[in-house]
Amino acid sequence: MPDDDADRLRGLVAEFLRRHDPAGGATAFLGARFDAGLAWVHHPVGLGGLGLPRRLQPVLDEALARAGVPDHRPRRNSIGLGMAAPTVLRHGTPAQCQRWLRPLWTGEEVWCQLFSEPDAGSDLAAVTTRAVRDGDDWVVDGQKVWTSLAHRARWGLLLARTDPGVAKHRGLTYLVCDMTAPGVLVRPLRQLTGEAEFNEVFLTGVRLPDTLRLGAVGDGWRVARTTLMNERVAIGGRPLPREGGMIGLLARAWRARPELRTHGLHADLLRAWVEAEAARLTALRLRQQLAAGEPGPEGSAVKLTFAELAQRISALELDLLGDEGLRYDDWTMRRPEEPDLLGRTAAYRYLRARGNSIEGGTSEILRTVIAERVLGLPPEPRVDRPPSESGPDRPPPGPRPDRPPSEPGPDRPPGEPGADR
Amino acid sequence: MPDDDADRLRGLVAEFLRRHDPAGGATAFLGARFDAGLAWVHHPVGLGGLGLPRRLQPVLDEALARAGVPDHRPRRNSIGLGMAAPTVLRHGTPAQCQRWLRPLWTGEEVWCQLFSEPDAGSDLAAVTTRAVRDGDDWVVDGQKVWTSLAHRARWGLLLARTDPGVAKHRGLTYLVCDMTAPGVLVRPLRQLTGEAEFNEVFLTGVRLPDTLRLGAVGDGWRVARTTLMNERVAIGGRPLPREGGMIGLLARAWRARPELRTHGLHADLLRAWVEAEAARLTALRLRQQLAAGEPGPEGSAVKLTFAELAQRISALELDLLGDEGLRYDDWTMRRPEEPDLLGRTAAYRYLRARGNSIEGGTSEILRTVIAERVLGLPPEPRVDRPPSESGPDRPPPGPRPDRPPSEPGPDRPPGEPGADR
Amino acid sequence: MTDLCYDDVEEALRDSVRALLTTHAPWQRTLTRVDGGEAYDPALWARLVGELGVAGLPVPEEHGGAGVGFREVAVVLEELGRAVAPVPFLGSAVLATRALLACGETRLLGPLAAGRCVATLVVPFGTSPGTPPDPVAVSTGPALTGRVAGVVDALPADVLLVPAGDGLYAVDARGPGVRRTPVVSLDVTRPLADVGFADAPARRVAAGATATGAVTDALTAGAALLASEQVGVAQRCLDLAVAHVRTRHQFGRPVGSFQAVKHRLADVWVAVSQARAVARYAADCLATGDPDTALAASLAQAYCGTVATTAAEVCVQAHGGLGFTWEHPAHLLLKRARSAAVAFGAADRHRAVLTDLADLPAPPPGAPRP
Amino acid sequence: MTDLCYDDVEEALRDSVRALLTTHAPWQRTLTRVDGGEAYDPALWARLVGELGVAGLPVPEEHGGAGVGFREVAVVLEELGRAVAPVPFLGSAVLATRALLACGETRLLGPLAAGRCVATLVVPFGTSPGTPPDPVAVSTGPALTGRVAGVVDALPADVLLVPAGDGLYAVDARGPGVRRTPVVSLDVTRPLADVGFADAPARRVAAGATATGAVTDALTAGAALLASEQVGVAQRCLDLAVAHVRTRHQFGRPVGSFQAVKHRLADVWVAVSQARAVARYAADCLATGDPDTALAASLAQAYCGTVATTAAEVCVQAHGGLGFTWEHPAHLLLKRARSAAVAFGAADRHRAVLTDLADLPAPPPGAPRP
Repeated sequence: MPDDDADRLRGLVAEFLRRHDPAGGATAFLGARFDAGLAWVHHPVGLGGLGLPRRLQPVLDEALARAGVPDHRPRRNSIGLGMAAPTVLRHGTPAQCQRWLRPLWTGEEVWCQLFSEPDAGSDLAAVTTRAVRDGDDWVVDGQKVWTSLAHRARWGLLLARTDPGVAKHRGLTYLVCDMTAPGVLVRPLRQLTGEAEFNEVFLTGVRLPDTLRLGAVGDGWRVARTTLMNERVAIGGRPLPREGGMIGLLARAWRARPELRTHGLHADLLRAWVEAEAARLTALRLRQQLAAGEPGPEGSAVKLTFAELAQRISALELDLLGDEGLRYDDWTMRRPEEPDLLGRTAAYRYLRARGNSIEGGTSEILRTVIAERVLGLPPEPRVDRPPSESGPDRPPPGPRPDRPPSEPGPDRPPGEPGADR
Repeated sequence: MPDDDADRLRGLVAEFLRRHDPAGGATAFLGARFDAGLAWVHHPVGLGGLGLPRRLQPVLDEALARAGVPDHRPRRNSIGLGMAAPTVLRHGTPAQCQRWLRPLWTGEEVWCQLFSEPDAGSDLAAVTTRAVRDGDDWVVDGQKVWTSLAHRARWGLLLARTDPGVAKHRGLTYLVCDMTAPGVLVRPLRQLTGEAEFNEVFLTGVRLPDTLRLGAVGDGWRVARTTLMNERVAIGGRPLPREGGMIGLLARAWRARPELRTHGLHADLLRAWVEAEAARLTALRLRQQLAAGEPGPEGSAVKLTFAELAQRISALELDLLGDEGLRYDDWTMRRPEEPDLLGRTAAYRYLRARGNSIEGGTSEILRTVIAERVLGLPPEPRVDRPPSESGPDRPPPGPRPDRPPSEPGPDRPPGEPGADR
Repeated sequence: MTDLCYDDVEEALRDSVRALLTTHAPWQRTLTRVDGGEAYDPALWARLVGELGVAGLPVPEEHGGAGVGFREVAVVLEELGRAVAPVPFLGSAVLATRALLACGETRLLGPLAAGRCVATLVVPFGTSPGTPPDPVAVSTGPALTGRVAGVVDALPADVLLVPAGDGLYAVDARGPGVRRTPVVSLDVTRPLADVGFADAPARRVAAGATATGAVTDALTAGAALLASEQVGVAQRCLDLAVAHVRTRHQFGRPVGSFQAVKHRLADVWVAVSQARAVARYAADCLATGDPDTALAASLAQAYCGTVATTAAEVCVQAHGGLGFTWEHPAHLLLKRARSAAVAFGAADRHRAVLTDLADLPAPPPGAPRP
Repeated sequence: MTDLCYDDVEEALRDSVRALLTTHAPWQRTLTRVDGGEAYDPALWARLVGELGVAGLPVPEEHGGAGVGFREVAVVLEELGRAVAPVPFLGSAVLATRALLACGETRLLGPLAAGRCVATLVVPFGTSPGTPPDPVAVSTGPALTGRVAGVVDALPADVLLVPAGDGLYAVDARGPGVRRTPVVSLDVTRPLADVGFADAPARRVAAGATATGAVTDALTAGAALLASEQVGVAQRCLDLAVAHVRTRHQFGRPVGSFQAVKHRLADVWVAVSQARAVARYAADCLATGDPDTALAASLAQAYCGTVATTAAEVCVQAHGGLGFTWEHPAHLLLKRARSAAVAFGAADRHRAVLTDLADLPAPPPGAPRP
């Protein structure tokens, strides 16, 4: 990027690093970065940024990395950084941005996502958690599921129904839930891996002041789209070096264990390696294309491919290990700090990867998103409009919702972005 | 089958063979078999059968085969034997059975199938070819496509609309079209293989006496189901020895050409061989299960697998041949007697196999048939009912049509049964 | 001709086993045992053996069994797989019984058939028929020393059948010098164990070619019959998925009315149908001593393990988040399927066996194609 | 850093090529030529070379070319693939040009860049970069004798570049002792030819390592850049299928509203997106002389050929019976895709190359796993 902005940015980083020592504590250092506008370059001044074009973020990241600044470890607050920040920035009031972005960035306040419900999985717009206006407050009652980090979160991105009388996508409002408020009950939800990475969240008469509303009343679906688009891009969208993801684990196991190799597995390995490298280049190309813009539906493809590859490659590693792969490390119910998609044993990774095609939008949902929003194929006939919808009250045609109405298939826990490192 | 009927049948065959020499001409010999009731054992006496249970057919076939009687070569009149005969037997009047079954069996009269139309492919019940009653005749106007053997056929199985005022499945009538009648125009339809195996058939003011009607007026869809069920079972349903189908060609090429082998192709070959053997055993098991009954929706699975394997195995043979596979034998427009799915070159077989997942019901249609009629999954919302359907005129719930209303996907040329030999 | 269907006796046996398992081995109960750290259910085993005599099916009547053969054993395995029942049927009624039958050692057959004794074959679970490893040494006594990792059904076994030296040995599982260590296993309903021998007293039940043949026969039977268990697992996965998507609604419709779901399940049905034909063929070959048995067993393990695994994976996916939880049976089936896919040699290994058995030769060495 | 996108110049070039092909090479016209037995279209080639200078893109300006490099050549190939245009671009502007550039033989480059001359490399179309065969013998004169089967773009060639003996030779395609026999080819829009030499006069343009290197470079460029043609074919197949299913109605709905169709096409879109990234990487590596070029070329041929073939197969299927007819362009694309999948070595061969290039070693010989 041989332009003036980039040079100026590099200069700012150099000056910043002269005055701030990363060894002085992660929170303090991150806070200083925020205050210097060196968090998200495209954010406005005062909100962690410098008002520069989005495409300059890699320049910043690179300059910091070259100086040996430790990785931000976004996985410490993955939902905050990956989903809450862009949503707050785009839809929040100045006061809300002021209040939330800095502690979110520093990791002092962890965020979670309160979207999915037992009966609203893929069909996210069917949420039934109610928020009823009472003076300056909203009183919230309902149940959410698949909420990772809820047990550590200060704030939750909450999608709630405020008007049950209108079409389902139109009666929703987006609130930020104070996870410390009375009436918020968090219970661990155990997965087939043995651990409890997610939670169920029960909301009983939870009072949230209207100042915690993000966007207009009844406009919750539009706000949620921002969250979801960013969620999908966050998953698998990080640029990796060759063999940087799960394929690297398999390739290293293959090289280390000649006695386990067979010609049949070799054929599978070569295919998987090619697919993984193709996916890596595709994510890189998408990033180059999107350097200047916001995530679009194309991000769904990256997430779709990531899930398929993670499942296939982890299964192949089990094939390679044979008898050894029949061993697990630990079935006791753990509460992991963060999901570790590349950690533990091959058997763990295989099991954990089963969730990749469910969380953050099932692969079925994502294929429909691609077919309808990228290829422009027609939606399926709708049967879930309330009667009022077919009358004159019907909403005007406009941009299709992010979860297209014609969606199929299994539910989704939105879960962790869980990016491949 | 150590029972009395089987013994009696073997005795009849032995006696028949003492009196009839297969070398005396195929037509005469086949006629004699029909007259002796040794065509289809379960047909009534006088109609080519002995009124015996259907499960005894293999006993007959085996006894004849053991005596060296040449194969009946059903491919000479594949639609007649595979589809017309069971339809006529089940829905025809005694006079119709008397008139049609014998020359059909001997091959003296070839049959074809006039179902598909340019705008009624997968959605077969949408046929618009009209048949209007005029005295004792029907006057037929319309266009049919994908009609194999039309240029050689004496009779055609015709699905026509006789009542455009009622729901689409209900306004159809099944007629037998005299292919020699004035107004029947047959034109070759060329395929991507270069040959013209199929035809377009234009019907212009074709007069068919009402005696050619099969089943009641308005009951055409039910009659067509019999034809379609038998079509799918005919495709790929013949019991084969190991390596009897396309896999045998590939395996023999593999054995003959060690210089073309690679480890990667070996892995593909082993997988394909396993799949083909599994499919063979499955068809055999289905046959054992159905020995006593009529074809059901399970036959769709055999046809689905057959198509997938034919496509995969023929592609793999091209992979094996490399440079040699880039050669074709002949692009000139031929009119083959019968499709030869296992003939000509590997490139021809690869191209011809592309049709296997389209003709006789697309693979998409067949998956829906399995999902709805075998697994009992719910249909999709219907949008193609005429307004009258939603009123009290709506038909009562009953057995679902063979082409379920919720069908997806690409069109189908019904085409040849084209069984794997 | 090969009979690939089920006859009336087999259907009646299936009904009995399923009824017993429905009552006494619902998945919730199995999951509770797993959570309690004691997956194997001796009471369930006692009922299966006592009430239905499943352990004696392939044992000749003169040795206290039913003498009906391996087709029926296969039917029992289908039902045990369907229920992911935590009982040592595979190790005792298949592996050990087949080994003892093959080497003509009848002393143990009676107790095995009667359920008074549980036995298993001490090899790693992933051992394929052609290549039994032998990490156990024999000293005079005779006594055994060595260690075998990942043995199926060793935890509830009373007798261990150990291929060692040039023989097959019977060892008291609770005797001196024997140490069984539970493995934290991927398959939670059939946990493996590492078995160590330190100068453990043993009795030789076969020697030389008889012993080798018995071990091969046992592993071939394991491979051939495990396919039926895999069919049972796969069918259960399909049934669970179908039941779920028929009732679960999203977007105002049953999830099962969406084509993507429908077609995926249709594909699973096709695959399970094929696996069933393949498994029946293997069982029938084994039962009749068909010369095609080795090929049929390898075909079965080249095909059925993948089908069961795929069916279990689709089952999880069709349930969405629910299928990803601990409190739903899908994971028990998935873990059983994935583990069984490695047992007696993975699909890849059995495809390689077909290189010879089906005459599909590998590339000649050192001749890469341009 | 590698640039995987298209810059403005490349987009402008694409627009020009597409506009020309839309006007002068609609598929109906191409099909008519195929039916007439003369697929290659010299008038179209003259326009592409004359109006857009496509043949001179990678040729340095001092030799009469545009000197812009191989990224632009890749863009042209995308468009030619999209149109299944019957012109000798691959043989002449890629293989022959790259070979001549590599061996520093500049005499022919000018005529090639100007389109006054068409050339190709005389090897079987399926030859992969690592292993050029050499069935042609050299005698003094020099003169060539031998036969090479299935050569691409030999029919419209003026000059044949022939690897023979220890050199690379130029032969007048219409000269004495040269016989070109058209092959009835699977790819009807780019038919191959068998080329025979009987003491045909030749001129040596390179010898020894230079000649070997030039042939390898040419084949590597072919493998790397053919991927872009494959992307063009795949994208066209997807576009045709999408357009069809949006308008074709069955069951009262557009066929493209059914999930089975939708999801299949979504998968193709994902695959084409990936193929595009892979092809751009190969073109960029080639253009910049990146040391990863050999790997990038093998990756491209391990991936993109399958994607184009699948896209063409899905295109036929999505059109139903219509896609199976001669009078629809789908088959032209299918035949091009299937044939190109073998060109410069099939996917299997390029995966095998990655064994070394990506350090994914094969099993040690003679050590079958238990």
